[in-house]
Amino acid sequence: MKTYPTYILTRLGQFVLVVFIGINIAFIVTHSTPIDPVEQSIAAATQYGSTSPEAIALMRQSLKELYGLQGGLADQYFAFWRRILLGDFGPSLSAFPTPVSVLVGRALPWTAGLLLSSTLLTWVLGNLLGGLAGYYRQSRALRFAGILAMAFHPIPYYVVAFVLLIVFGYLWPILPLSGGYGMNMTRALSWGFIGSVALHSILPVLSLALVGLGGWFMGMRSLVSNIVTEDYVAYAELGGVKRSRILASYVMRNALVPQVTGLAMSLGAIFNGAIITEQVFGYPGVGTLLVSAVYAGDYSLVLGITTVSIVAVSLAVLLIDLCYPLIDPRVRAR
Amino acid sequence: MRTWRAMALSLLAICLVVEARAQGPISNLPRKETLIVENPEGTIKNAGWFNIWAINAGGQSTGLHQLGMDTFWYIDPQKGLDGVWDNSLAAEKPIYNADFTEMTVKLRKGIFWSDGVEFTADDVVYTIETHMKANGLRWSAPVQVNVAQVLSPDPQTVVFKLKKPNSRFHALFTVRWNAMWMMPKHVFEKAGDPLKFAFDPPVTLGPYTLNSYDPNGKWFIWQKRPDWQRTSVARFGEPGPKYVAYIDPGPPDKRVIAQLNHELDIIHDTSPEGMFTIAKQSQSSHGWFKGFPYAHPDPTLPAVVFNDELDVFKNRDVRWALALLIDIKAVSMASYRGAATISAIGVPPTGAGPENYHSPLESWLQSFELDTGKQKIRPYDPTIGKQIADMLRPSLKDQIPSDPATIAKSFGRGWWKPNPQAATELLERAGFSKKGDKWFLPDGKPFAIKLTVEGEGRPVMTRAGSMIAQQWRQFGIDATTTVAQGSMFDRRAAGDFEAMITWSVETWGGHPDLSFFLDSWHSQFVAAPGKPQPPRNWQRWSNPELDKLIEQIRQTAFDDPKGLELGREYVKLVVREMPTIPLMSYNVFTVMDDTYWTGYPNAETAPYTDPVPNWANTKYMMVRLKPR
Amino acid sequence: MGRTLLDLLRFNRQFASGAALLLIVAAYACLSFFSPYAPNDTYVAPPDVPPDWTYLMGTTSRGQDLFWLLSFAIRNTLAFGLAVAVLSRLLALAIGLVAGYSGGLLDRALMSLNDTFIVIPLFPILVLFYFVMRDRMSWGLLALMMACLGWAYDARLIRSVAMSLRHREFTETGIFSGMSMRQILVEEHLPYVLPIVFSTTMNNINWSIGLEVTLSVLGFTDINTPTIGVLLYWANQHTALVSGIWWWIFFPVLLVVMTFIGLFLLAVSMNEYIDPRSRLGRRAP
Amino acid sequence: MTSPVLAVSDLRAYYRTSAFGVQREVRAVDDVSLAIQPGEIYGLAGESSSGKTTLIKTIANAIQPPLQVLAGSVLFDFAGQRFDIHALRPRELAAIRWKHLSYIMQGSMNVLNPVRRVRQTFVDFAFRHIGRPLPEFLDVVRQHLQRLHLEPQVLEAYPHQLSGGMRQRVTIALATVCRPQFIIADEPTTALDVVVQKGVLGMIHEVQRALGSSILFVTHDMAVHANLSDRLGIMYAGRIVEEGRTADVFRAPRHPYTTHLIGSLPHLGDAAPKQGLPGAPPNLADPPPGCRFHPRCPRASDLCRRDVPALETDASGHRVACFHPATESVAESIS
Repeated sequence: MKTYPTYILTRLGQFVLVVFIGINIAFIVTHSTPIDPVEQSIAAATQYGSTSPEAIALMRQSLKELYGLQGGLADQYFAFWRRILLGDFGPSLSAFPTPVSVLVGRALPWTAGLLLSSTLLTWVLGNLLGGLAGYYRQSRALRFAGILAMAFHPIPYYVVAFVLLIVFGYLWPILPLSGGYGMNMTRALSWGFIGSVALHSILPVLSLALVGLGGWFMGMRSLVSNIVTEDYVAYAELGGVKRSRILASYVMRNALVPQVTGLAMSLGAIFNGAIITEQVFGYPGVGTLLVSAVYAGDYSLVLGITTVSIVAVSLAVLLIDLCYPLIDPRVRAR
Repeated sequence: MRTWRAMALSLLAICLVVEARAQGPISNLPRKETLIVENPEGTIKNAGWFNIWAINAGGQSTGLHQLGMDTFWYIDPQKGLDGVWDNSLAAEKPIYNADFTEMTVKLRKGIFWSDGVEFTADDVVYTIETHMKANGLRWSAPVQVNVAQVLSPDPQTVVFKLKKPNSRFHALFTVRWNAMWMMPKHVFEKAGDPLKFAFDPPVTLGPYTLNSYDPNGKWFIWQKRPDWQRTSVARFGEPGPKYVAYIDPGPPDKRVIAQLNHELDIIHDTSPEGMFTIAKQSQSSHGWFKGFPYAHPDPTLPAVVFNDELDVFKNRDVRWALALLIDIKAVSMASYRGAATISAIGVPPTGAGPENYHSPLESWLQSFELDTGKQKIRPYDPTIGKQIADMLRPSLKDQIPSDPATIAKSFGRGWWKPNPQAATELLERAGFSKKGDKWFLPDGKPFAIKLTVEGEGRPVMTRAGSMIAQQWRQFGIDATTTVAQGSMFDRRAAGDFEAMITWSVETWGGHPDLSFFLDSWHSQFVAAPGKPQPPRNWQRWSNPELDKLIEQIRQTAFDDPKGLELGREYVKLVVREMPTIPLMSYNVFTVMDDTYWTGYPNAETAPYTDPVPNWANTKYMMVRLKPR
Repeated sequence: MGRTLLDLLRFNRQFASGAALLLIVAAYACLSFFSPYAPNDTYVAPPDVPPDWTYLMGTTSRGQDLFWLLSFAIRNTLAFGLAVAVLSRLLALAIGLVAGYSGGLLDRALMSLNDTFIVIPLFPILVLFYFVMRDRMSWGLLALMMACLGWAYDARLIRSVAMSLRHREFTETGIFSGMSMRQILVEEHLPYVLPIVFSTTMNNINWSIGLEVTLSVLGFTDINTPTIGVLLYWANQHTALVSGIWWWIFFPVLLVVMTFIGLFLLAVSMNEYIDPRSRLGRRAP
Repeated sequence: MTSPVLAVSDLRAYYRTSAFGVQREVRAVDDVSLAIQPGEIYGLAGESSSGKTTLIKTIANAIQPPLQVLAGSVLFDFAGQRFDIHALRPRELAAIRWKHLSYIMQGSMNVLNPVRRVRQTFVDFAFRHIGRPLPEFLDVVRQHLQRLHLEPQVLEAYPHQLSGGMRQRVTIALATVCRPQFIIADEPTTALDVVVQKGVLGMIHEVQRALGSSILFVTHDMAVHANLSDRLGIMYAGRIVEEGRTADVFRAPRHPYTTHLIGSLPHLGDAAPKQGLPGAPPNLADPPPGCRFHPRCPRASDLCRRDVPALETDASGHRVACFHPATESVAESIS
C-alpha cells in the first residue's frame, strides 16, 4: 500500500519523464522537416520581385547567420534545452525577430478559450443527456436526442462545420462568418466586446459540440445502463431514495469516474482539433499559427507550440490524476 | 415534455435576439466609406510588424505596400492610368550614363510622409546606405551587389554609382508587384537596429495611413490621409474610399459567401466554380472580363517545368514528345473550366504580351516544323483558342464571345495539337521503347514521372497537373502527381523534383522587356545538381544561344526597340528547345462587387490597371473608385 | 463463435441491421473492382451532372462518375481504417497485456511511453511526417504512422484489465503449471480482453478515418489514392458546397455515416452478448 | 388472532418476453399464497431459480419488465393500515419504504454506493422518515449503531474501507434504523464466511427481537433456516410446496423435495457423500404438466404426472402440496 504523498511523487516523476520524452520526440520530428526557413524567406522576399541570382546567394548567407542556423544539430539541441529551461523559445524564424512566446501568447488565449469552453460544454451536455438517456430508457425525447447525437458523431468535422457556416452565414445569415470579434473593435472589457466575442464563438462552439457530443453521450449512456443494474442502485430504489438523488449521486456520480479521465485525455485533442475550426470559421488561434509555421519551416515556432501543448496536456492529466482521489474514494486506498 | 417545449422556445428566442444583433454592421466603420478587400496572405502571424524591409517578418499585402509605401517608378501590367510607365516618386525616367555604370534619379517635389516630414533625397540615400550596411534586410543583397556609392547632389537628385554595368538597375525601384520601398530616415535613424524595429505605427508615403489592426492578424484598416494631396498618386485625383480594410476572409467558399452577403468588396482569388456561382447569383459582382472567362490574366506563365538536369529530360525530343501528349483543351477545362488564356510560347499572353509577341509570331509558329526523324510535322494548331470557345458555347451561350479578336484575347490563340504518333517517334528516336501498354527508358527501367503540384495553395494549377499526369498516363507513362504544399519553394530551389507545375517566366506585363525573368536564365547562374538554384531558372536549363541573347539584352537600354527583337529570338529558341512547356497565363479570379463602390478596372472599358488587390499598383485603383 | 454470430443475426435486430449496413457498404466497396473507369481518371463523364439514372450519384466537377469513384474511395477508406485499427490493436494488446501482467518497472516504463503518446499533439507530428516523407507518402505509410500514434488510450484500458487478471486463480494456476508469459497472455488473458478490443476498434476506426479526412481536406495526404478524405479534398477545391454540387459531399458523408452506424450497432450488440463484466465475473449472475 | 403483517394470495408473476421474435413466458411465481405474522421470522427456502427471488421482488414491488404480475395480491398491514403494494402510487410507495418495509440484500459487497460515505447513505435512505434535523438524526443513527455494537466511526467510512462482514452489518443497521415492521432479507449471509455469517445471523436475530419486526428471510441454506426462522416455506419451480413451523418441517418433512433438502445437510459422522437428486430443476418457460417435481420425484405416480397437487393445510397449520406426502396421511390425501 502506497501513501498519498508517495503517489504524488511517483506521479510527478512520471510527469517530468513524459514531458521530457515528448519534447525530445517533437525536437527530432521538427528538425527532420525538409523545409528550410531560409529558403522560405528567400522565396517570400523574391516571389514577385526581380532579384539577381548573385544577390540571392548573398541573401541566403546573411539569413543563415541572422537566424542562427550555422551550428550542427547537436549544438541546436543543447541550445534549445538551455533556452527552454529558461522559459524561452527563441525568435520565430518565419516572423524574425519576434519571439515565439509572443506569437504563441497572442494566439493561445483564443484557442484555449474556444476549446476549453466547447470541450467542457460538450462534456457536460453529453454526459447529462447520456446519463438521462441511460436512466430513462423509455423517454422518446431522449431517444431522439440519442439518435441525433449519434448521427452527427461520424460526420467528418469539416463537413459539419462548413454546413453550419453555410446555413447560418449564408442561407440564414444571422451569425458572423469570420473572426474572433467584430472588425475594428477595441479590445477592452466592455459588454460590446464580450458580446462580439460570444457571438463570433457560437458557430465554432456549436460545430465542435455537435461532433463531440455523440462520443460522450454514447459513452455515458452505456456506462449508465451498466450502473443501473448495480446492486447499490437497485437497493436505493428499493429503499425509496428519491429518483433525482439516485440519478445524481448513485448513477451519474459513479459513471462520471471514467468520464473524468476521458475529459483529461480529450484535453489533448485541444491542440489537434482547432485547426479545421480555425480555418473554416476564420477563428484566431494556435492551429493556423501551427500550420503556417509548418509551411514556413519555422521549427522554432512549431517546437514552441508543440512544447506548450505537451506541457499543458501532461499538466492537465497530472492534475486530474492528483484530484482523482476526490472523485473516486477507492483510489485513495491504492 | 414541457421542458422540451420550453427549451425549444428559449432557443427560438435566442435566435431572434441574435438575428436582431447580427444584422448590424460588421464593423463600426461607415460601410459606405469603406472598401473591404481580401488579403491573400491570410492571417498575419506577426500583425504588429510593419517594417517591410525586414524579410518575412510581417505582412506585405495587408495594405502596407499598396497604400502605405512608394518608390520611384511603377510599370502597370495593363494599360496604366497615364501610360504603362508611371513616374511615382521620381520626376522622370531613370537616366543612365553610356556604359550603364551610373544611374541618376530626379525626385518629385512636395511629397510628404504621413507625419508631415518632407520626403527628400536624404531618405533615398538613407535607405540605400542602410541596406549597404545591414545584412539580411529585404533588399540588402541586390543593393550590396550593385551599388558602390550613392550621392545626393541636391534634395531632388540621387546618383547611384554602380559596381558594374547594369542596364536594368532601375528595375530594383520599379514596381511590378513590388519594388524596393523608401524608408523614412527620420523614423529609422532613431530606431536602432533596422532588423529589430517593428515600425508600428508605420509612417507612410502613400495616400493612406494605418487606422487600426487586429493583433491576431485577421484585418488591417487604413485611413485616407487628410493631406493625401501631398502624395504621388494625387496627380490622378482623390482616392475614393475613406477607409480600406484588408481582411482574411478564409477559404474560397467563404470568400464567395462573404461577397454574396456584400461583406467583401474585392475577392483576390477564388475557384472557377466560386466565380461561376457569383456570376450566377449576384447582379452586382463582376470580374476583369464582363463575361466568361472573368479572370484577370496575370503576367505570369504557368508551365510544365522540367528538371532539365535529370537525364530523362536532357533530351529535347523527350520534352517535345511530352508536350505533344498534352491536350491543352482538356487541361484548360480541368484547371479553369475553360476560363484559361492559353499560350504556346514562353511569354504570358497578357498585358502587352500578345501585341508584342503572340501576334507577330503567329505566322512563324504556323510554319514551324518539327522533325521527328520519320516525318516533319507542323505541331502548331492556331484554332485551339477558338475550339475552346466553341466547346463552351453550348453551355454558356452568350457569355462566350464570337469575335475572333476577343476570343484570342480571352482564351488565347493556338497551341500544340496532340500528336501521339509524333510523340512515339520522338521517344523512340531518344531510345525509349514501348512494351505492352508501358513505356520504358533506354536503360530498360519504366518511364515514370512524378509531377509536383503545389496543392491547396494553388488549386487550379493542381488540377492542371492532375490532368497532364492523366494524359501522360493514358499514353503509357507512369505519371503521378505529388502535392508539395509548403515544401514547394524548397523543392523547386533544391531541384528536388522531376517535373513541376510552376512558372519560371514572369514579365512586366505592360512593357515588352523580358529581363525581369530572362536575365536569371543565364547559364552562369545554373547551380550544380543538388545545390540550391537561385530564382527563376527552376528548370536549370542552360543553352549557349540563350546566353548570347541575354548578354545582348544586358547591353541594350530598357526602352530600346532592339530589346523586343531579342525577346522574339528568345521565344523562337524556347519553342525549338521546349525547356519548359508553357501552358497558360495565371488567371486570377478577382471579383469586384459594385454594391458600395464603382469604377473598378475591367478588360473592356477600363483596363487602367490590374485589379488583383495584392499588387502594389492597386493604389491607382483607389483614385478611380467612386461611392455608389 | 459462428453459431453465436448466426444467433445474433437471427434474433438481435441491432446486430442484424448493423451487419446489413456494413454489408451494403462492403458490397458497394467491392463494386470498385468492376468499375469501368480507372480511379484517377478525370473528365470521363460530363461534369456537374446531378444524380439521375445514368449517373446514380451524379458526377463531380472533375468529370468523374461519383458512383464508381466513391466505390474506390470507400474501399480505400475502409481498408485504411481497418489497417490502422488492426495494427494499433496489436500494439495496444501487446503493450497493455505485458505491462499489466508484469507490473513493476517494466509496467512503469511502458506506461510512461504510453502517456507520452497520449500527450504528444498528433496533428503537427502527422503534418511534419507528411513533409518528411514527401513523395514516398502513401496510404499505407500513413496507416502505419497513425497506428503508431493511436494505440495509447486503449493500451491503458487493456492494461487495467490485465492487472486485474494477474491476481486471478487461473493465472496462478498457469504460472504453477509452468506456462510461459507469452502462453499465459495469449491463451489465458487474451480471451478476456478481446471484447474490449472489439469495442475499441470501432472508436479507433472512427478516429483514424476522421483524422484521415482532416489531413486530406488540408491536403496533407497522397491525393492520388481516392479516399473519402481525398474526395472531400477535391470537392473543397472546387468549392462544391457553394457551387451547389451537394451530391459530391452528401454521398461520401452518407457512406461514412452508414459505416459508423453499422459498426456501432455491431459493437453494441456484441458487447451486450459478451459483456466483459460478466466474463470477468465481477458480479455473480 | 392478530392479522398478518403480510398476506400474499394467489400471486402469479411471469417473465414475458417477445425478444428474438419468439414469445416466451417464464412462470417464475405461480399461485403463491402465504401469510406472515407480526414478530415472525418466515424462512423461504429452495434452490436457485426456484422463484424465491422473483417472489420477493414481487412482494417488494420491485417489478421491472419483462416481469409482470398477472394475478393475486400482496397486502401489507402496517400500524393498522392496509396497503396493496401493487396498487400504490409511487409517492405512497416511497413513503412506506424503509419506514415500514426495508431490505437486507444479497451481495453485501455492492449494495452500498462506493462513492458515498456511509453517513450519506444513511441520510439518503432514512433521513426523511425520521423527521428530525440532521444533527439529531445522526445521533439517532449513532445510537442505533451502538445498539448493534458498531462503532459510530463507520459512518465516516467509504464502503471499500470496510470488510465484507462489516459492510453487511452496516447494511443491517441501515435496514433497521427506521424500526420497520417488515424486513425482507434476501440471502444476507450467502457471501460471507462461516464465522462472520454466524455473527451476522446473531445480529439479525437480536435486532428482530429488539424491534419486534417480521422478517421474510430468504436463503437456500437449510442450516441457516434451522437456526433462525420461526416458520419455513419451501419453494420449488415457482410454487410453495411445503410450509410449516420450522421445527416441524425439519422433524417431519412431508414433501419429498423438502426431505431431499433436509437430507442434503451434512451431519457429523456421515461416511458416504450425500446422494444428489437426479435431474435438474424444470425449465419454467415450459414446466412439466402435473406436479412440477414429478420428473425428479422418487414417489411420482401417474396422478402426479397429470394433476397439480393443491397446497393442503392440515390441522396444525402445516401446508403441503403433494399427492404422496411422507407421513401417515398419505392414504387420506389420495382418496
